[in-house]
Amino acid sequence: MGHLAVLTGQLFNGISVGSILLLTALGLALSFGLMNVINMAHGEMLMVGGYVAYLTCRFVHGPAGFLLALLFSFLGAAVLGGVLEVTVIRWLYGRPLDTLLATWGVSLILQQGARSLFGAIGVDVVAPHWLSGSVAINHGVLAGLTLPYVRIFIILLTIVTFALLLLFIARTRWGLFLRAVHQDREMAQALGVNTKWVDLLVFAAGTGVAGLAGAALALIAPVTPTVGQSYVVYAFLVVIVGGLGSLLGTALAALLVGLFSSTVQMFTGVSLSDVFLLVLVIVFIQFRPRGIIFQRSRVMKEA
Amino acid sequence: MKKWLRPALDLALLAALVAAPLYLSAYHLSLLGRFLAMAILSLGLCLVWGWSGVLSLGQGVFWGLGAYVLVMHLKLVGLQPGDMPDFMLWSGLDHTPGWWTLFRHPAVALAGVLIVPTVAAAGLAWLVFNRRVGGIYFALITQALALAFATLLISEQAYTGGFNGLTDFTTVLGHYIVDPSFQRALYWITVGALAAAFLFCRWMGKTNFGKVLLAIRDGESRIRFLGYNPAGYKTIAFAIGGAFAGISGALYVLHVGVISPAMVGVMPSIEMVVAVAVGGRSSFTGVILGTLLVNFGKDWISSAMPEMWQLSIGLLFILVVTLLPKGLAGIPELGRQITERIRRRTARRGVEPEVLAITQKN
Amino acid sequence: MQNALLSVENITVSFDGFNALDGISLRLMPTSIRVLIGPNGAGKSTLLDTVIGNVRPTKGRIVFRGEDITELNEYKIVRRGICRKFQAPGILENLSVLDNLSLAARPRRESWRSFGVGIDSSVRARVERVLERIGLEEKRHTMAGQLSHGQKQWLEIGMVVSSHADLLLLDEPAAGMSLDESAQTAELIRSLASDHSFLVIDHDMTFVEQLSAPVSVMHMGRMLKEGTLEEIQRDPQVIAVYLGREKEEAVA
Amino acid sequence: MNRLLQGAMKAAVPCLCGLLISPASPAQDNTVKVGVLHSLSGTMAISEVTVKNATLLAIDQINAQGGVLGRKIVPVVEDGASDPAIFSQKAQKLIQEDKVVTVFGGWTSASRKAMLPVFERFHSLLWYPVQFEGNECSADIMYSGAQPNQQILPALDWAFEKGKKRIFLLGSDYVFPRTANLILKKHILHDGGTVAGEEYVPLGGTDFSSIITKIRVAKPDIIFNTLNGDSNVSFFKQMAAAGITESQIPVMSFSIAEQEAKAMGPSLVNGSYAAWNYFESLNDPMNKQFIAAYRKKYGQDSVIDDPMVHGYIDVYIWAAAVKKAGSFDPQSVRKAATELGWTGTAMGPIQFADNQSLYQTAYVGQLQPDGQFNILWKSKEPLRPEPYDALAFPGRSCVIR
Repeated sequence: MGHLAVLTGQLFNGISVGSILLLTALGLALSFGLMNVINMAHGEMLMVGGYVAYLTCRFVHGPAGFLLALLFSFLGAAVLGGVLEVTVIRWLYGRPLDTLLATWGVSLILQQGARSLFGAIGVDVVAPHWLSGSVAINHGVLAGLTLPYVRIFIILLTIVTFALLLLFIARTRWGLFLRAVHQDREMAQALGVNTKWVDLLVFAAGTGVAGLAGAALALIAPVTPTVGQSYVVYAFLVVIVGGLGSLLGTALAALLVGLFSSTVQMFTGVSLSDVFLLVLVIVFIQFRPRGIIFQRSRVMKEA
Repeated sequence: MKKWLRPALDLALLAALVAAPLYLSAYHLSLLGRFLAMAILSLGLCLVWGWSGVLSLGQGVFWGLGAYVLVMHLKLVGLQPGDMPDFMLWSGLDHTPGWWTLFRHPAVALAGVLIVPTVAAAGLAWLVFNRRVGGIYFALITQALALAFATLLISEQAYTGGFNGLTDFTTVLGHYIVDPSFQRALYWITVGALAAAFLFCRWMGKTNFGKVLLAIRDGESRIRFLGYNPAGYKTIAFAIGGAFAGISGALYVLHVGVISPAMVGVMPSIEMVVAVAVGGRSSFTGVILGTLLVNFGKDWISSAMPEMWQLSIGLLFILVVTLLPKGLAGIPELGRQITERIRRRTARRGVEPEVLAITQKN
Repeated sequence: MQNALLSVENITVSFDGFNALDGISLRLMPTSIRVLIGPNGAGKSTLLDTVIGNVRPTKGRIVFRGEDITELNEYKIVRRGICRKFQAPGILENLSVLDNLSLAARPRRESWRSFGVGIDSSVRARVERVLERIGLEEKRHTMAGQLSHGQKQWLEIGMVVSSHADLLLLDEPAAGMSLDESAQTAELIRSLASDHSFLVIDHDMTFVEQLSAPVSVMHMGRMLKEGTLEEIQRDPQVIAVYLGREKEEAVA
Repeated sequence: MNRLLQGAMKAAVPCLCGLLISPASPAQDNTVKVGVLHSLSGTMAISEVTVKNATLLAIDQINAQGGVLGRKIVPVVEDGASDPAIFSQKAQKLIQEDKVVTVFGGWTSASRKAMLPVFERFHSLLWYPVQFEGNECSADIMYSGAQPNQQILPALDWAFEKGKKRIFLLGSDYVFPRTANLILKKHILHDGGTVAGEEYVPLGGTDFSSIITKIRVAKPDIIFNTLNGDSNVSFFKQMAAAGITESQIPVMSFSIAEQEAKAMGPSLVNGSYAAWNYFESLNDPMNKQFIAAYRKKYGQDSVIDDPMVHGYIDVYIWAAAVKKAGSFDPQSVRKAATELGWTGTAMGPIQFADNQSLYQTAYVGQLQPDGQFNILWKSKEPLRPEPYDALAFPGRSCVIR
């Protein structure tokens, strides 16, 4: 396997890891970035997405099964997010630290619920046959490089979801309401925007995207009660580094982190590269507390 | 609150702790001892979160630093000269590293337990608070730090014992950890340390420093316009929190006999926060009681209904944060609100006709 | 010429291109009162924010007692003797009236020097004097949060006054006050003018009249006119700006 | 009034802890208590619940035959909650509060290390059912789980016999993998093989993209996989996605038994190898009996694996040792256990050596589509346990008085 093939392989890995990070963080960019709700149960929404995908794949066989699973995991997690918003989060607006602790409680309950329903042992989501296998380049300068279909699919899914979200925010009425509430909740209310509905729908959309991500990740990772824990800390850091309220910033941050970890891992072990990454992010926040891309405006509340 | 009631309660709590060896079995006494050690950390967290409004999700890091420094000393003391801790042997080291042997001397170790966590906490706080990083970011940063610390401890197995942690230390300052007289002495030391920490906090509450902390919690920008630099105050408060956590870790590890990365990661750090939240974030007595309640609850529930523990701590979190932001101290207030609502509803049904009549007349 | 206590030199502050302050200058003599008036959005509050260091100017300098304080942090500026009152009462709700005043009056505000318990004697005398002046003696131990709106404003003025500050920036001190309350406030400010300087923003003309101090009119981030209240009220440009008739040539 | 209520609340709690002391019920004359301490919650519950079940099955069977020394065995089950500190806390409770005569349990090395000081403090006896990294020699623990020379080294012998000499070491980043690989590297070089690479992933890690690139570059003959729990799922899924099949690069796993294979979906790990001291597919009458009894009690679809059978036979050996010693005292029981001689069990003939580790036969099996192992290779006779590897840790040995 030529040197160039290894390099391109690692570049692809970096983009793939970046896309996974972005997919897990997109829902958070909505709920945390734009609505300032700290949802520590975000990881568990991914888990729910995984379990819903598992259930759909059991009942619906054939190639369409997985696409249906993606849809159902989005809807399932969105409904769960809506219920969570109405029961817990709605009473804690304006108290970010308390929301953080309350949603951490929710994450523990969801984990235990999954363990009681599906057992401590994880469940298996089998990739549909049109996704298993890989593109193998076996001649020319990139000989030996293989690009798994699954990772390509996840990258494409991330790009599509990202584009849809951008369109939703930039072009639709609800996107306008969302931006208004994000900039100045009182002013938006004064202009007749029903902020209660905006909070509910946008939060549900955020958890829905997390469910979708959970289903996609079930292709290359386990679906167990505690899988959410391995994503939630990194998802938050990606949103912070990207800059609150900026989807583009989140995407950039996810890509940078993906490339960083795949390059560093060529030289050090995975554990050390994780430690370097965490420390680097903590130092980065000191010098750009607002993140890579942030709006300059007087009214921005200090996060 | 009648003047004498609060001190009377504190004395009652102290009396209950002093009398504990009489009415508690050996097992439950050692449990109480380790939970009292945790209460010292809770007092520190109460100062940091309840008083200055800074939520730290990474107290496990400073708690772990205190514990690891002490246990490094205990491992070295337990060795015959020239020998090496067992885990270093089978991790491929050929000699004990210099920065380990530094802690062989008891005085250095004790100083380490006090200084290392404090300096680490002060360093992080000064770096972060000077850049005016907001409360939410700080909470998430400390959580990331807890994850990084645990991952580092696990991966640098040759120096830290890795995932197994450090254990199997037998003597402290010449006394055998095993014999009951040491256990009893350890209990008294823990109660003494907790009392000292409690009095320190009480004193802090009366100083101008304490008042400024409260002001920072309720409106950091206002205090800045009175000429106070919140960063300095928050850094000192966080350093005190770090010191308390280090002491708590060292005492806890003497009770338990083992320190491992699983005890310092993200999850334990959040459980430390829930103990303070239950106790009523800014009340020192409440925080101690909250810690005892949560930890004894954990021990009792996890043996009676293993499945239920995670469910109950999750529910506890939600209920305390939404209904009882003041924790235990908030229960009477919550009671009053509920009775108020009931009274108002019954009153309206009874009085309504006359009131309407009067208002329509004039 | 006696040098100024505060001199604002050609200050410009812009937010994403909009110039809230546009090369404004102002000189304030020690122990004097200056009132800033002008329509909403003229940049009055922004000027106070810039002096106290809450907002960084893009151009220009602020000199206080001969020292350039443009780049200093708020708490460093406050320690040099400037104090500011906001429109919304900036009092510490969870502390008693006495605590509010003592924290404002303490000279040593560094964290490592605040471990004393209670109020040291020098500060106590100063606090007692201010308490008596703002008429809140019997309320000394009640929580600041439980005071009435007017009392909160007075407490804040008391805090500003007791804070060793020579220059006091008051942002609509009489807002929400009854007629005689604002008269008492004006009387308090006049009585303190012997050893303090004031920069006061307000819209209430009767209150400005009671202060009987020189007035500066700001418009679109620039200084339009300065003089006594009578001169200002007769000046055609000022009338135009307020009543908005000949807008263009007034600004030329 | 409300202040009084608040005061009462604060005073009530201290005596609440007093209420918690469950007075230890005086042991009736005809029963004896034993502790069963495993993680029933947390990440390790996945593997430990079934071992607890096997231990309880053995206790029921022995009680059915009249118990031991005329006493019925009463198991006291506690949850270690996958947290070492809780394992040590619950071990202390079992010994001090419940006055158990011995304890069956533990899983991760961290939990065993945490319990070690407690057992040495109260001189009770722990029966540890899981393979581990060795390098430990305590008089108060019966190590029934495989030592490195009884699991990973036989696998190496099998690999060398098959001519697979370029070996890539991949493991989760904790004590067992790191120590096992340290021993393996010494033996690989000693026997003329080559170490094609050594990589570790943090516990619960899910990204293997860079590691798969390194594997592809190193082109090893075989991968020795000491990954743990969930990470195995990610690894095999991402290997399959990258188009690396079993035939190209075979994988020898040390933490995948029938339980894990069933959970991960047998098709995912089909064709991969594993080395244990027991496979459910062992055709031995006692094994058939044990499997039938387990399935009758816990459901027909349950699968049996190595740690479960160890949890099962530990109770039988304890009972035999008690009968031989004629008392429940842990010190005499542990001496008697090492003098029982060969005993036929579901996993073949075994006996405890003088270093309180278990002689046991090593097997290598290949996973079939149905999640069972096809046994390909067997060590000539039950291997003597070596807590300290001669090559990696020369000059150290475990002698227990």
